[in-house]
Amino acid sequence: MARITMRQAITDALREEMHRDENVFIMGEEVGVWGGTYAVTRGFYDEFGPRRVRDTPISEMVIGGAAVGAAMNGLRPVAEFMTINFAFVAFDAIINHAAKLRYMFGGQMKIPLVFRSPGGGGRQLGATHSHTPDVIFAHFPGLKVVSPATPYDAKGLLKAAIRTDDPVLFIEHATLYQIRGEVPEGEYVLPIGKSDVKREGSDVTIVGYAQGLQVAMEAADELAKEGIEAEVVDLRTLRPLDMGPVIASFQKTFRAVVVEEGHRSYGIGAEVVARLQEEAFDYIDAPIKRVAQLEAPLPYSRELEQSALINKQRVIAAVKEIL
Amino acid sequence: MARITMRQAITDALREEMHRDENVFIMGEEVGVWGGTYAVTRGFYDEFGPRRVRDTPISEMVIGGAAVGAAMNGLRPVAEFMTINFAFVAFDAIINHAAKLRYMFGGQMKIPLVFRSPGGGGRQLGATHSHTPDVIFAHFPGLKVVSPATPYDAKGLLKAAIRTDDPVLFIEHATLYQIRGEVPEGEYVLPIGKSDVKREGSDVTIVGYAQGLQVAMEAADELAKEGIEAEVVDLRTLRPLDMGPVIASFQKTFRAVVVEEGHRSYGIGAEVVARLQEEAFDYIDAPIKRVAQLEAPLPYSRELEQSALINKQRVIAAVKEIL
Amino acid sequence: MDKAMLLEWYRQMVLIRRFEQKSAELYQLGKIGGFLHLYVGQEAIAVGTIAARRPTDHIITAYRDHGHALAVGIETKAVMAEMLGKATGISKGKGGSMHMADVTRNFWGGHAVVGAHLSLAAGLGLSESYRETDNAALCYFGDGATNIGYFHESLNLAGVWKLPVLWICENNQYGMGTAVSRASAVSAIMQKASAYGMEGKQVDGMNVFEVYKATQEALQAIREGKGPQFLEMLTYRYEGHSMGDPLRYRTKDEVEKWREDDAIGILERHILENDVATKEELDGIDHTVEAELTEAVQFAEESPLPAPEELFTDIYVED
Amino acid sequence: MDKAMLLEWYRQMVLIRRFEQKSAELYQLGKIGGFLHLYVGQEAIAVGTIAARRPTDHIITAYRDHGHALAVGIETKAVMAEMLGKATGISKGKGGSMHMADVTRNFWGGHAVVGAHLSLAAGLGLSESYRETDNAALCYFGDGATNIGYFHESLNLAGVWKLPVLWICENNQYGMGTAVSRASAVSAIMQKASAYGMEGKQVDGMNVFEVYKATQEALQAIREGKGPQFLEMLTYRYEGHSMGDPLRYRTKDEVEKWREDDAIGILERHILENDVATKEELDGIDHTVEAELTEAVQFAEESPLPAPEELFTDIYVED
Ligand SMILES: Cc1ncc(C[n+]2csc(CCOP(=O)(O)OP(=O)(O)O)c2C)c(N)n1
Ligand SMILES: Cc1ncc(C[n+]2csc(CCOP(=O)(O)OP(=O)(O)O)c2C)c(N)n1
Ligand SMILES: [Mg+2]
Ligand SMILES: [Mg+2]
Repeated sequence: MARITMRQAITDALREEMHRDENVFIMGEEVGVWGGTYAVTRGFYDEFGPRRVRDTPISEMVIGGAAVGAAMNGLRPVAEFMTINFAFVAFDAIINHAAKLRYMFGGQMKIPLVFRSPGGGGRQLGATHSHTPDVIFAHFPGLKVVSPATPYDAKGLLKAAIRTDDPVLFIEHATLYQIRGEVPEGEYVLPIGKSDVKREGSDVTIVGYAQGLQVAMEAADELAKEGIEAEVVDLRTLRPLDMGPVIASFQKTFRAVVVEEGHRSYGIGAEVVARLQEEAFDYIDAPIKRVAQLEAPLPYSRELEQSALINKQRVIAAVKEIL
Repeated sequence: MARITMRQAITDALREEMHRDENVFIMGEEVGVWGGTYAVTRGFYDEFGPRRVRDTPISEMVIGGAAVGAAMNGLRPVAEFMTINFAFVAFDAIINHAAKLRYMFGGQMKIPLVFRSPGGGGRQLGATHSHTPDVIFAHFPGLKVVSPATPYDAKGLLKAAIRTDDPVLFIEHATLYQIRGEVPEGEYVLPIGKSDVKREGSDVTIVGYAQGLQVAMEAADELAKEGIEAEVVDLRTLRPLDMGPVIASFQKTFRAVVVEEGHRSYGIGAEVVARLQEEAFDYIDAPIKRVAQLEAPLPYSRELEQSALINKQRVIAAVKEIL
Repeated sequence: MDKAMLLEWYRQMVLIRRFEQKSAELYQLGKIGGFLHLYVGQEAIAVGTIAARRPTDHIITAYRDHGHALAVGIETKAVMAEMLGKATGISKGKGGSMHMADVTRNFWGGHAVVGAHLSLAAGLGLSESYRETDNAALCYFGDGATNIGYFHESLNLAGVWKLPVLWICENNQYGMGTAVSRASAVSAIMQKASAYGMEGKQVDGMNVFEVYKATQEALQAIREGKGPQFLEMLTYRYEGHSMGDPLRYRTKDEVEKWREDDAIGILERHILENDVATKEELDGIDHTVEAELTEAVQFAEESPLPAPEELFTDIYVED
Repeated sequence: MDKAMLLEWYRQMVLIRRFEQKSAELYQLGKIGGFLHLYVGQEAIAVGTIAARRPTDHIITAYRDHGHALAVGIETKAVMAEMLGKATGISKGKGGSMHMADVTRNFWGGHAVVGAHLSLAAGLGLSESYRETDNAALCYFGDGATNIGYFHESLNLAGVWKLPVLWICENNQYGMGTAVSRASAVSAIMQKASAYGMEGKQVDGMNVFEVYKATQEALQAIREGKGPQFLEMLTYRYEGHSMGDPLRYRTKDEVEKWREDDAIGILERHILENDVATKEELDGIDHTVEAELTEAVQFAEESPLPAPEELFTDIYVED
């Protein structure tokens, strides 16, 4: 198997789906001539032409809404928000239109679209450009929210997202574009809505996704050196949230830490904790810990920004507190 | 003390603050000539004139942004989003501007504004117009989020919101406009960021806010008839979240139910549960329950919509499950 | 224009008006909930524009949508059942007054977030442009909606990409209680079109003939590849914005003035003065409409509510 | 225009250009992080417009903001320290390159969400209108920003409320890699102004004299109560959109063509041809600027990082 970057895995998924289905097309700011701000669609403009790789004006509301309109009528848009921060501008299009129309019209419409968007902090972009706001999209029924942590998952889940008849927000943590992982040559599709055990262990359960998963894995490696075997579960999909593997692991370990890059309060971790205590109450031996972004907007200055973000030390410390 | 409606309490708070401080003004759709869609600013246009009671075009982005700009320069706007659903259109202005500018510019600016907005479901308005999305605003540091449950709190907290130098989102549950409660004659201001025990009891703690608090109180009344004494804690402010009274109560009752009108997944209740199990772990005797909106967009048809919403029966059932 | 067509227009316009009046009654009785926005006064626009479309052209509008729903030919009883939140409603009772749609008729719904559906219309246009058809999308919106960002972004995108969208502003002089001049920096809405490379044209929206003609021409231009077109229909809503409007913002005189040029009146006069049909024929139509409406209300009232499990259907295609 | 003024313009323009070039170096060295957008080529606009403002007029711009920061008179070292994320930076190191502000100078910052700050500018204008002063707000934005909803809503509000805002579009021909004609339905941005009841005027943005004059006139009109004004400054950025731009969207020839009309060159030629000052005097200014810059970099490098507890300050005024 080839070890490719997550960027490449995403590019491959997009290209394969574009070839497979004439109804799939890409729209967004700088996806064409520029080749994608994060170079994900490099070469696509030449390969597929301006009809299928569409540079839009800077207008996130209509990027969101036009994707919905095109999807209603049978196309399969992959619309990109240059970063998830700009999806704020399109919040109404995403939450009130992509996610609600099918229901509101009694199932008359399908909205088979994917909103792709790089997200995350840690790149010194300042408070408005550094959000990991995944939870606020995952809160609403009607949307599916996927955020992969590995090249393998990214490829298989993006292909699934393009093929499902439901609207999917696909959040790519920009820091992960460079990470490498094994990806098989042939075609494969992974199920949306399935959590995945990324590492087995019996001492503690660490739950994460996207960048949080990577940090969890680093922490698990360190802990293993000290003889602590962490089981790491990757949520992969935030809505629908698959607690099955998390609960199964927890019933083995009785202890858990949830890791996420977004803010702690009202974050992803809160829901995981609430569900664990609802659904596996009898297995709780120690407080379930959350490791998340500190409660401050992210500042520009590098060290200060880093101090707010998650890292393996914080995960290790949390694990040790409950062992 | 007079028993007045929550609508009246809010109207009074606005009027008093308008008289007190020339820098306070109102802007929003239909706040002037029409008198406010929910009649909250009825008569204000005649009383204060078009300079201080400003009808805006239908343009939520600039309602949000212009309020921020005016606040930066020393005014104290009270900007209304006709309903919280339309705040989605202004999400960037609220979260990325009102809430972040002070931080991003190293404290150079104050943003003393209030965004007022009626919210909530249960009025047969369909999926896009029935959100109780409070949690997604409470997720972000930089904003204060208040949502009162009684006329007394509404008046005192709105006055505090207008006087604080920080941006406040003040969410008024539209169903509560009609409820009545005692409000003292004279001037008073309540602290933002303080939860409040609304009913004492020792058997179980019910946590709620806004419409959820009212439902919690109804449930507590019923339970009392059966000899179950619930302590009811009103969060009142969602950010900053004051867990003190919740924990104190829980340490007495060892059992809790959290009630909220918004969706359950990634909702307000999840955070309350997570904090309780972090901060009062040794007191947990039974799973902490959440009563919230079912995981579906709200439909138009009355009975169907009601079936998704919280009610006292669901709270009572949850309490009985853990007693 | 042949007789059948004119009588059909008349029938539709009367049906819409009577449907709205009936709905107002049912709302007062508490049988219709939520918000109810009546189309009374604006009938010529839905009828005249939709008469000019091909069935493969798309229709999308705002929450004031019963007129369009009836004009595209949804059965009256399915519209009425939706108003009453019944399982037999066109949106299964999940949408209500503001959210009628019939995808089989390329009617993509009423939409209640002001301006948002303009972006959906751009997407509908995009889908046809992508497939290289000569179908168009007709998108209706109010004067007030032209002030929101969605309007700007949608018209600009249509302009840059030459999307086959016919933008139809139903300028009924007010967005809720706000007169055009108090909300828009320019009072002639058509002027806004030029910022998107469109010409824009004002049309007497009370005159179904003018509406029909302007729509035909605009659709023709779109099909010839001239890009999106913009029509400003001058009209008036006789009733309040929605039920419960305190109506503080306009005078009775103003309403009366507009009522004199009533859309149905203009058409009726044309029919009678040109001997297209007799008063008796028109009365006959009125009666048919009345009967249809009575039947629709009865159907709606007798229809079952959505089953409780419907709460969880239609959220996703794949669960 | 007196000599001191022209030399001051020259000094500012050279300072901005050299500041940008220095910043690019520091970025390559990894001393500046995040996104860095250079203002090289557009200097005449910040300098010419800000020269025409009164100190009580407000300034607000986008992320390409160092030029404006220097032109309003923030100390070079405070700007440079911000670039390096230091505690001595004008935004305490919390804002970085894109987020310079100096409230004491009525400079309300660089803002990085495209278009959003136009709504803030409307609010600044509103605050002055509310207080019935004759101060104005100068709001700068790119050609690309005119396509977003914020632009529309902000200009419309300014139009309806007659807010004292001078809208200044720095049309540098591209929004990132997208040429104006590929993103905007009309290629002359000034045309958009008419949809908001403003006239709009195109100005040679490379010529500081024209910029200054047009700004003066526009501000005069605003102070006379004529409502908001709109200027489209035609200009060009010589460098990429930000560091790391693959520059696939334009030709070297095009860049060269624009460089021939360089803003600093035009001013320099004017000064020398009209004997305002000698080449030596200008060289002297160049040297002063160089020294100032060296000092600023040194100051920035030697300045402390923000203290760790700064993470939690400035979130709220009242905790
Ligand atoms: C984004 C948004 N803001 C506000 C509202 C509330 N609202 C509903 S209809 C309306 C007035 C719209 O006026 P116009 O576009 O002229 O249409 P008309 O009702 O006159 O047909 C307003 C403000 C809304 N539904 N959506
Ligand atoms: C809402 C939003 N969408 C997208 C971006 C990404 N972005 C940053 S700058 C830019 C181009 C802006 O072009 P223009 O307005 O012409 O200004 P210029 O960079 O040419 O000065 C884009 C697309 C953003 N910052 N905000
Ligand atoms: Mg209207
Ligand atoms: Mg530009």
